[in-house]
Amino acid sequence: MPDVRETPLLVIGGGPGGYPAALHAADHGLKVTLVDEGAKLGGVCLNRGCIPSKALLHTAKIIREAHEMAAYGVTFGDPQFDLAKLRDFVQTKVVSKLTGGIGQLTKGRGVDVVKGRAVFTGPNTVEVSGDQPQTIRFQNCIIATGSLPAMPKPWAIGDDRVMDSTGALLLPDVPKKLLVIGGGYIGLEIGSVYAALGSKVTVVEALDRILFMADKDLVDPLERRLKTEFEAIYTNTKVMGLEATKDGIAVKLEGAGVPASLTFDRVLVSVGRRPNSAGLGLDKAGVHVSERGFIPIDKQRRTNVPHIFAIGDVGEEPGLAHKATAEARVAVEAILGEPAEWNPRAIPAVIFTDPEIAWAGVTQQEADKGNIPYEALTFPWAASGRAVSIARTEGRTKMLVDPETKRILGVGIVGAGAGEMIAEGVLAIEMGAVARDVLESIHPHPTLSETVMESAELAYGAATHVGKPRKVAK
Amino acid sequence: MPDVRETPLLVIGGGPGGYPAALHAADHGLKVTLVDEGAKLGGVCLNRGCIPSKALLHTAKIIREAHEMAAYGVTFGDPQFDLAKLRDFVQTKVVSKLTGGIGQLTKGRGVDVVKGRAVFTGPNTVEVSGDQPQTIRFQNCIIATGSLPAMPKPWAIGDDRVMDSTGALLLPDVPKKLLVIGGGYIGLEIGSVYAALGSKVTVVEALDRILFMADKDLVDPLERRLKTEFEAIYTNTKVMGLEATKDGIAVKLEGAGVPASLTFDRVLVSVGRRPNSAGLGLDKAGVHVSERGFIPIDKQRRTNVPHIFAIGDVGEEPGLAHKATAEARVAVEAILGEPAEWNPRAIPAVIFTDPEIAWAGVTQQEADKGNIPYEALTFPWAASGRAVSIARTEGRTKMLVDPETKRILGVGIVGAGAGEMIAEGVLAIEMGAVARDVLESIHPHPTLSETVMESAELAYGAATHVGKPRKVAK
Amino acid sequence: RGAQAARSPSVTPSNGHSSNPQPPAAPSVRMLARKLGVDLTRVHGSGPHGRILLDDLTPFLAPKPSNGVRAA
Ligand SMILES: Cc1cc2nc3c(=O)[nH]c(=O)nc-3n(C[C@H](O)[C@H](O)[C@H](O)COP(=O)(O)OP(=O)(O)OC[C@H]3O[C@@H](n4cnc5c(N)ncnc54)[C@H](O)[C@@H]3O)c2cc1C
Ligand SMILES: Cc1cc2nc3c(=O)[nH]c(=O)nc-3n(C[C@H](O)[C@H](O)[C@H](O)COP(=O)(O)OP(=O)(O)OC[C@H]3O[C@@H](n4cnc5c(N)ncnc54)[C@H](O)[C@@H]3O)c2cc1C
Repeated sequence: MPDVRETPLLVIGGGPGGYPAALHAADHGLKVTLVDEGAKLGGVCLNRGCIPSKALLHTAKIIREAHEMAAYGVTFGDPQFDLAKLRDFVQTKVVSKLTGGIGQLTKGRGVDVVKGRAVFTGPNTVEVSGDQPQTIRFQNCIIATGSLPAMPKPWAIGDDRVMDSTGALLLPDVPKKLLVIGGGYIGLEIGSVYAALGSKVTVVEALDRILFMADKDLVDPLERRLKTEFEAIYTNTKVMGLEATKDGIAVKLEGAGVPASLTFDRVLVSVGRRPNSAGLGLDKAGVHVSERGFIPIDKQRRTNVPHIFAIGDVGEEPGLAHKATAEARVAVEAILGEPAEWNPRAIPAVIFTDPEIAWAGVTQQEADKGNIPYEALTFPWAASGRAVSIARTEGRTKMLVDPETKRILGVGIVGAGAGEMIAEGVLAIEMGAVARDVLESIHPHPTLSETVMESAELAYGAATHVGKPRKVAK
Repeated sequence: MPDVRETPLLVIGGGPGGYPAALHAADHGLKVTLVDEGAKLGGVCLNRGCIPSKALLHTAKIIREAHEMAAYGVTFGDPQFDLAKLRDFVQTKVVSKLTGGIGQLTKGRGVDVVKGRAVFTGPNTVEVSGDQPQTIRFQNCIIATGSLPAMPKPWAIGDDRVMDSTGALLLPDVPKKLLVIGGGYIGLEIGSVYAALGSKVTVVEALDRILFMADKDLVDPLERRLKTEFEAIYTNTKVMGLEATKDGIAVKLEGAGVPASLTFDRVLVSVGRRPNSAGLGLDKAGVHVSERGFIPIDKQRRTNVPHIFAIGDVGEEPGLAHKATAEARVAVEAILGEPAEWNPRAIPAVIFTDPEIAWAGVTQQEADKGNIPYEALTFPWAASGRAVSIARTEGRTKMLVDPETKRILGVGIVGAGAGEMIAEGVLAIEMGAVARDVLESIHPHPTLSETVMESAELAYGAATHVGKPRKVAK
Repeated sequence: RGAQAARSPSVTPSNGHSSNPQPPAAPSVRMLARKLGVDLTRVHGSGPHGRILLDDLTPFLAPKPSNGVRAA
């Protein structure tokens, strides 16, 4: 007969939403129980998402950079790959090291970690199945069960050459020809890795361009580069069917000027993720779920049941690890009775391709749609000393400011290292900075961060390194 | 007989102080004459400083990274160097491209550029010698003549194997053994380049540690790494003499446990820079000069002669390109009659070694010396998912906050990419941000910028990824 | 988000009061203050932690006769 455990706070899910919630609550003296059904804490992000993908992307970047050094008079032999070693690096030296670290952190903070699957049996109880079956009775609960890769039925043909992101990140081999279905960031990131390792990568996207949520002018430089690294990028194209054959996965395509059928050694399906809310017994707890499976929440991340909260991918979009972690703080503070509120002015998004794309605050297409008045100030990296000296002049830095006050509404960057650079943009937006604040903040020379400063300069007429102001008023 | 030219604003020197001053003034409708004696505009920074050094450091970084990929299962052959091609890349594709760009910018803005050496003949006139000899009569003048490498007399033995930074950046060859005299940033940066190309590099520093102006805890990780890449780093050591021999430059050393004499194929003297104010005729203009050769200036960058200004290395320390450019704006605005004032709260400093070191605002050693109360919050990169996934866990991010208000006083970072990351620190300090402002600004995952956020978290007790708060109160 | 009820249990209290002579104000605010000839050390900041905002300088702008709403 299962144990019964009492806990002031139950957290379901040990990903970047759940484990920081547990740690944060413990730091404030709350007794916390954290349940996760995975073999290792860390959720999707650490085990099969952000972290393994970025370790591999780092490898891919260096492979490309070493290759490009030929233009500088430095030539390396063609790289030799030891896939087993690369896998071991990613899984052991990176993933296990980090998930182990989270184990230590939860232990050090006195969080009770229970391994198993939790299912609600009432508004204050869950039943945990698995190695440590038990009933847990909680006063407050945070649901952080995350999301799962979407795998449309017709493509689930039961052949392991058809992979989702989880499978692809395990690097089973380097297929000669890889098809990536879906031109979102996950598909492009993983596609870049395989391309660097030697696969011929084809991307199929149903919409008229890849990365539709990013401003087109930021996607253009990436797309141009990917077109040289990938075999093909087919937009406005639909996958009509997959079939397993001896020679590979035969794929039927439909799109103008696109071959009707192609065969690939492997296929990565990356067409989105769906919230992980089914089978959780939410009805037993009285927690509402939207048609698409998201759990509706308020500004404190509270569900319709006041003592049950939801954070991370299972709650609201965007499905991003740092959003989940930031929500964790809000939910915990709400539980502690503090006046917490979810109201970020800028949630950064980063696409870790090469070049990277990053943005925060209002995007230009959002401003256009929402009739938000703005000036768009774009600084081309060709005018950056740093970009020239690392031969990466394809980048651009764009700032959206209010035409009257010059308050910074949004920042978008495409270029090497954009993902680190966007932090300044987030801070500027959160602080309510105007362009002059950024332009008078001295940026070190020679760095790419100067492009942020110079884009701010454009708000007042001209930037040092741009002859004619490039400004779009709207 | 030389021409006489009249100009509302004369700028002497076309480096990162002078050319932005000229552009900025022109953008505001001032007629500007810019005199520079160099073959190409851009000053030290573009021609023989920041830019060529960073292009070479980028090369060095990729050479090291490619080598380190072996741990990930990716091996390259040993790199082959084509020095002529590398030189051409740096000098043509980078330096000339950028200096040419400045030529275009000055032209586009209608700045009159005069090639030649300007010497004051009175408070409103200079005499220009060179290809375009002439007298220029000005209403206002900005002196931006920069600085020169210091070459102590006894070491100027007239042998071209003894180089200053200018010579070393021309990459005459890759010496088997290179001695770097001076453990400042220029010596260590250039030393790193030669080490990556295959030289055995020895560094001699008279003080008890390298990079004395940076906090020791930020230098430690770099020093540890350099000790594996360099042949030796001798601190507390004096160079007693250089002698040219057939086998190389014989160097006499004095220091505990240091060989009394060693022979090197080349020697780089990098013991500082001195302001370029001699022979300028400043006495004729009535402009004061300090004993060390700096031109004293006020908050508007005005010399003792009200219509003559000085900016950049010839004025105040620190001698940094971005400081010169920021001063340019102040001086020009002062000339335009605006209430400009030099009052930055954070001038960032970056050392572009690998790892990089960067800081802004108050350093810990400055706070100690000045009895400024602070808490030092240090986040070790071993706890950063990004650092682990790129195998660069030696870094650390440190924030100094006011103990009462948690206002951010300083930020210091050592680690890969610190130079880009510091921009956020500068903005935070300039905006008067408190730690909570940074911690509640959502930083994208997984990036190194998260370490800035987590160091801010430590101000309030604990950070998500650090078990026990590491905090030093003072 | 107003959650600045600073919980800082383990902070060693320091003797000094926050002795920073530079009032917390963004560069844009400092510039406007210079333009208006306002000494920022005498301005009350209405932002979080007493940060001086552009709006805090409104009373120093050329007096607009009709609305005397915003006197500090
Ligand atoms: C390939 C890939 C790359 C990505 N890259 C990035 C990136 O670079 N940056 C970024 O911000 N985001 C990235 N993401 C998205 C990111 O992984 C998610 O946004 C993030 O993991 C969501 O965190 P979470 O805490 O909501 O849930 P998850 O990380 O999904 O974790 C949920 C956890 O809950 C557990 N769980 C679920 N149900 C139960 C139950 N009933 N009982 C017990 N345990 C349960 C699961 O086992 C899992 O461990 C990436 C995703 C993928 C797939
Ligand atoms: C190897 C090296 C690396 C460096 N790296 C960095 C770095 O990464 N980041 C950084 O911020 N700083 C760096 N610096 C320092 C940086 O180069 C200087 O701070 C910067 O160049 C100073 O700018 P300036 O405008 O004051 O003068 P300078 O750049 O020195 O330019 C002065 C110009 O004035 C001209 N001139 C002088 N006298 C006369 C005259 N009488 N008549 C006409 N023309 C005259 C000169 O020809 C020259 O072009 C580096 C320096 C060196 C040597």
